[in-house]
Amino acid sequence: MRTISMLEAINEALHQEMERDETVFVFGEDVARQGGDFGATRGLWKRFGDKRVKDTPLSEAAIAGIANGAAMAGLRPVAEIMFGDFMTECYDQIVNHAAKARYMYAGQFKMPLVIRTAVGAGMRAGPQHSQSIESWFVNVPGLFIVAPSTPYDAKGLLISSIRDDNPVLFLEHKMLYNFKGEVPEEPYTIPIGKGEIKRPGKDVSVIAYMKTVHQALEAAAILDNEGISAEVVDLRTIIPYDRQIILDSVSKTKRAVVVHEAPKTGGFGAEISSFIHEQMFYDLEAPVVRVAALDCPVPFNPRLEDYVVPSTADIVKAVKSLF
Amino acid sequence: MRTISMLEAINEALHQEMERDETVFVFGEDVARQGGDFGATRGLWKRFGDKRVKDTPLSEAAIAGIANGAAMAGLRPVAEIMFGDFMTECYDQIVNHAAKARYMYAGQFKMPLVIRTAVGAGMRAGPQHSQSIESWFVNVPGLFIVAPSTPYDAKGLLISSIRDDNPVLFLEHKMLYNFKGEVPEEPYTIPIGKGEIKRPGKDVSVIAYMKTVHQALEAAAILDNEGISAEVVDLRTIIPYDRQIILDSVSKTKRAVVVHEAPKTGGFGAEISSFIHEQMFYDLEAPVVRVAALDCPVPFNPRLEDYVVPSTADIVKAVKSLF
Amino acid sequence: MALSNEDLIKMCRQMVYVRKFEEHIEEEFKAGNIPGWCHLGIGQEAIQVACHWALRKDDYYFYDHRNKVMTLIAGTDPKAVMAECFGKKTGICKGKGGEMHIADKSVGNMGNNEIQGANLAISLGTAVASQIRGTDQVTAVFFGDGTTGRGEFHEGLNLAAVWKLPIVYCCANNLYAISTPHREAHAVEDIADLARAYGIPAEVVDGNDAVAVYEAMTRAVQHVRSKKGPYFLEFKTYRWQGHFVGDPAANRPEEEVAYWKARCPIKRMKERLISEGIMSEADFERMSEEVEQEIHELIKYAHESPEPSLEEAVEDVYYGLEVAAR
Amino acid sequence: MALSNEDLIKMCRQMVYVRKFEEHIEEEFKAGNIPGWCHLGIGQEAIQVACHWALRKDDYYFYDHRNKVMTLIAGTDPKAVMAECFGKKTGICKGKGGEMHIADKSVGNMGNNEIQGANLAISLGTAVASQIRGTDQVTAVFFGDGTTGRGEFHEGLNLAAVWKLPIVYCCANNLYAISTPHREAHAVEDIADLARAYGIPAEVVDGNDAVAVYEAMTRAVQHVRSKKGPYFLEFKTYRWQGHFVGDPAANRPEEEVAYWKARCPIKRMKERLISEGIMSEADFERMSEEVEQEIHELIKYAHESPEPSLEEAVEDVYYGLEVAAR
Ligand SMILES: Cc1ncc(C[n+]2csc(CCOP(=O)(O)OP(=O)(O)O)c2C)c(N)n1
Ligand SMILES: Cc1ncc(C[n+]2csc(CCOP(=O)(O)OP(=O)(O)O)c2C)c(N)n1
Ligand SMILES: [Mg+2]
Ligand SMILES: [Mg+2]
Repeated sequence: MRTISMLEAINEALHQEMERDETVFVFGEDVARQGGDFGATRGLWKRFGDKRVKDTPLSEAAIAGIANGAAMAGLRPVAEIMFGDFMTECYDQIVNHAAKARYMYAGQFKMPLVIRTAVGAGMRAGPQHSQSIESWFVNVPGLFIVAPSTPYDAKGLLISSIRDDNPVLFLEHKMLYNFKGEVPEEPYTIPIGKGEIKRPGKDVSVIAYMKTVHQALEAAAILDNEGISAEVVDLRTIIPYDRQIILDSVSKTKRAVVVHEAPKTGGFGAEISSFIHEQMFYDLEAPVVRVAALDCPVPFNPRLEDYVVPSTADIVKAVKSLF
Repeated sequence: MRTISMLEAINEALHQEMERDETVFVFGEDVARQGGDFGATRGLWKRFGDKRVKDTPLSEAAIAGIANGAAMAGLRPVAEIMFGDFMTECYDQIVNHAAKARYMYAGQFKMPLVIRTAVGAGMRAGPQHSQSIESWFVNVPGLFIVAPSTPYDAKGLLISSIRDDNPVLFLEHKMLYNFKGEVPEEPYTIPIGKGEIKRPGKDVSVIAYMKTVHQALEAAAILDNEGISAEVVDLRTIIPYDRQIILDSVSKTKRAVVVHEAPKTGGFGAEISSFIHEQMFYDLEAPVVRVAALDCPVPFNPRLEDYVVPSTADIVKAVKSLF
Repeated sequence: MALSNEDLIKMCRQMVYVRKFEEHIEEEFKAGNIPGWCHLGIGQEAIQVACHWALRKDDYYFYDHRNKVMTLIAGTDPKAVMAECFGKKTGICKGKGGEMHIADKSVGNMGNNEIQGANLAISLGTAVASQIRGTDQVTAVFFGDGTTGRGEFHEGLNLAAVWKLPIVYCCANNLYAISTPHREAHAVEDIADLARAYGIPAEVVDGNDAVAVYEAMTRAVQHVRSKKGPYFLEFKTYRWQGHFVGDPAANRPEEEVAYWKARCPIKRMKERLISEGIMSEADFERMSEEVEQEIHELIKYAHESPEPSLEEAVEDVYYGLEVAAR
Repeated sequence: MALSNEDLIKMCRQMVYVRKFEEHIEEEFKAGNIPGWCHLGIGQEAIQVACHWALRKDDYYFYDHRNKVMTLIAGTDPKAVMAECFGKKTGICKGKGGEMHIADKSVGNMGNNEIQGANLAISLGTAVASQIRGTDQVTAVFFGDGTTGRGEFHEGLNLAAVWKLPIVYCCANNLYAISTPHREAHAVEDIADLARAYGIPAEVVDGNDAVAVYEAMTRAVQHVRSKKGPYFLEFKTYRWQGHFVGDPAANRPEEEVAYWKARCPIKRMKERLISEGIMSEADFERMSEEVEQEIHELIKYAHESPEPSLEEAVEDVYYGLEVAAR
């Protein structure tokens, strides 16, 4: 099969869904003329024109507002917020409207909108362009949060997100945009809310998403040499997270490590950790351990940045601490 | 000692700090002329005048912006955001500026600002005026989050928050505004980051904050009759939470329940639960259990509202499940 | 389209209807039968009623806390609105929204969202939808003077102007946001002047004169429906009561309140109809009593309506995904 | 205050200085010596330099991504700025901020916050501080045309106008926000017109003429310092390059770029000085070389500066509370 980057996979999904469904439209800052800051929307403007591919002013609240209103009117808006860090500027539209309109108006409205945004550290982009934002949104019932780690997952999950009738926050890790993998040319879907075992193992479950999945895989390879067989669980969706895949994996391995790039305190790893303890406390051989960023913003200096976010070595170390 | 309400305690703290330190000033929507939507700022305008007590337009981003800029310039701004639900509209100012200015500018600035806001369910105020908002902010290093449960704590903690050189999000539970308790007349401080045992016990630790502390106390009384001695730990500060008091309590009781009013999934209880498991897994007799709201918005209908948020009975049930 | 005598009578009746609807809500609220809060729009009936006469059934409407009764004029079953205020299962939002969250998709009411200003962003979306679909549907968004302080006011107006979106902005300038006088919170006396700066045609309208409101709204809608871009109306008006029932609104000068009560939109309409011989005092009394009866029925209905069942609390959180109950 | 010949020469030198400073950053960036991104303001030197001539040392300044070099004119040690771009420990923010986050409290630089528009809210706070303290300190906030799309633009200008805050708004309208032309994103051609709607005095200024910039800024600061409220300046200008180094800015017409390069602010100043006999071509060359040397020193300093130690990553998160390192 053909090998393409995650950026190309996202771009292809957008093309195919716009082709398939004329209620899909794309908008955001610099998405038309320039094809997006990272290039995810390249070609769409030429192909689908001004009406369905729109450059907006720097107006994040308006962008998310358009998504809300258009979804309520029955379209399938796909908005881009250039950096996840700027989701702060449309936080109200997501938390108080996208996530609640269906509920507070008692099911009268579907909210089939997608907000795509680039997240994560590694680009030496400093404290306001490098954040992991998922945990800002995990205590907001009504919202889905999708977080792919591979081009294949990104394409399938983006197509599912666009077709889904719930609001979806679609997270794209900047450091994965150029990551390549096999991706079918035809459109396909991956169910939201389903994780995937990216590497089977029997001694410990390493639960991760986005970039940390790849670090978990590296760690698993290292651990293998040391006689520890690690199973890598890629959640792929953060909300609703795949409880079953976690239970299945951990009931086999009896040990788990959760990894994410956001700071540890108050991060989403806490949810996974407490879920596992609540459900399988008596089966566990050791406590679930979180591997995460330090409790500080992401600094600009490359060495500091790399120090602050979790490394493969940190995962290896955490796993070993369980034996 | 004299008994006053939490609202009065807050009001007194504001008066005393404005009296003591002329760099303290208060502003927000309807805080001057009307004394705030709930009355927390009553009397300040008359006493301290236009310059230090200011009604603003409906401009939440500007309100938080003023707090940021004035703090950077060396004042001690105390802003009111009428409802915690509207913190969404100044989320950027808190997350990307208040919490990061000190760090990203390498310690050049202190950020001695306080944002007070009314949170929580129970007023039949519906989905957009009843939220528990703490977990939106717990993964944001650089920010303190204070959450008192009694008039005494509210006064002492508000004074500490105003005097502290970090940005503080000060949460006031609406259903506690009229809750009365003994409060000294003179100013005093309570250290931020220190919890308090609100009721000692030996069989189980019930860890709570704000309104749920009172429910935990009710539950403890009920449990007592059934021969279970519950220790009620009031965190009082959410970030940085008092790790020591938790360790001390749970190493004695070997069982813990965490209670909050926010939805369970992704709520702050997950942090406490995973912390306890990480630290004391081998000492625990049972898994830490979270008691929280259902994973939905807060509905308007009173019966539904009461059903959605955790009840005293839910705490009792959770505690019993550990034995 | 000029209003016929019949139209004027009907309009007058609608104004009486929404007034009485709210008066009864107030009464029920004070009696402890309605939970939460009540924001009454008494004094603003001309806007609440007449604007709708210039709109079409398939248009999109965004109201706010002050104007929820507009949905009655749009065509929502009044029983369902009253029941919603009571939080009952038969409410238009099944008791989950309450008076602050009344939407009725079937009539184009997209929800009176209670984060002030948010609808100024959301309304862009329905307008974009009309544009993408190529329909001539108009989006009408209603908000108060205070709400123009919010950032979304700017983001919304700017985008609406650049993209020539089909939006009629209807600002009810009732001089206050809760306790704060418009003048002390806003740099402009006439908000319309701010709208004009974006190149949006704007009018200041006597918001207590139903016919003037209707005529201005007709001009606005015509402009917008013919795809010339947004239009802005500022209605000068006044709310007679506090921000919500129970708010004494103590800071407002008594003379000011008296001045505006004298300019009651219903009295105005009634006097006009009587002086033009379209209606007699007795006709008006008869009509008022009729309305009174109708509202009584609504109240009765609301009282007798069942509460939602507890499981409904976790319904409609997601589409196609269940949330666990207790 | 009229500018003396000496002043003009110094201004010219400063413009050359900031230009060369950025040219060298570009070179270093392309050579891989600078991490992250680089946003260059080449072409906007008249604004960057001349504005400061009208400000006072104890005023508050808020810059943006395009104008970080202004801090050099404000008086920040150039070594510390260069080192910050390199992310070194000797940087003004110890390498934690990078070129997007340069603050220098000691000179009044309150940080070039990289959430566009945020400074339009934060700058209200320093202005309120001046007002509360009763000082005549001015707050000057610098931002681009694109940033005026943000809601904080409105919240900020409205409040500044109502409260008569001592703020000079300095908008560098360089016709684009990244790839998006101003005209396609904004309802107004002259942003100054929008400012006027709030009752804020506003001027449109040739942003490539340092003397015009200085004069306008002087008027603005005088107005603001005398407590008459905010003032708004819109500088028409152009950035020569893409949004950041590496951005081809392919969508901009070549003629447009050429037109603006011909209106280079440095060339303009130089020609003026030469034609008025204040400076010779040779003087200029000599000065340029001198500056070139100085910048070389800075680059050398930055290269030789140490990296921060790893533990510094967790310093300064809180005041008085330590964060655990690995
Ligand atoms: C974002 C936000 N800020 C504040 C509030 C609280 N609030 C509700 S209504 C209101 C005043 C609104 O004034 P205006 O728009 O003039 O409408 P009016 O009540 O006068 O009809 C305020 C401050 C809110 N609901 N949302
Ligand atoms: C809130 C926010 N939205 C978007 C961005 C990304 N961004 C950075 S600069 C920029 C363009 C700014 O344009 P303008 O204000 O005209 O300044 P210029 O770059 O032209 O000098 C954008 C969209 C951001 N940093 N913050
Ligand atoms: Mg009003
Ligand atoms: Mg620009």
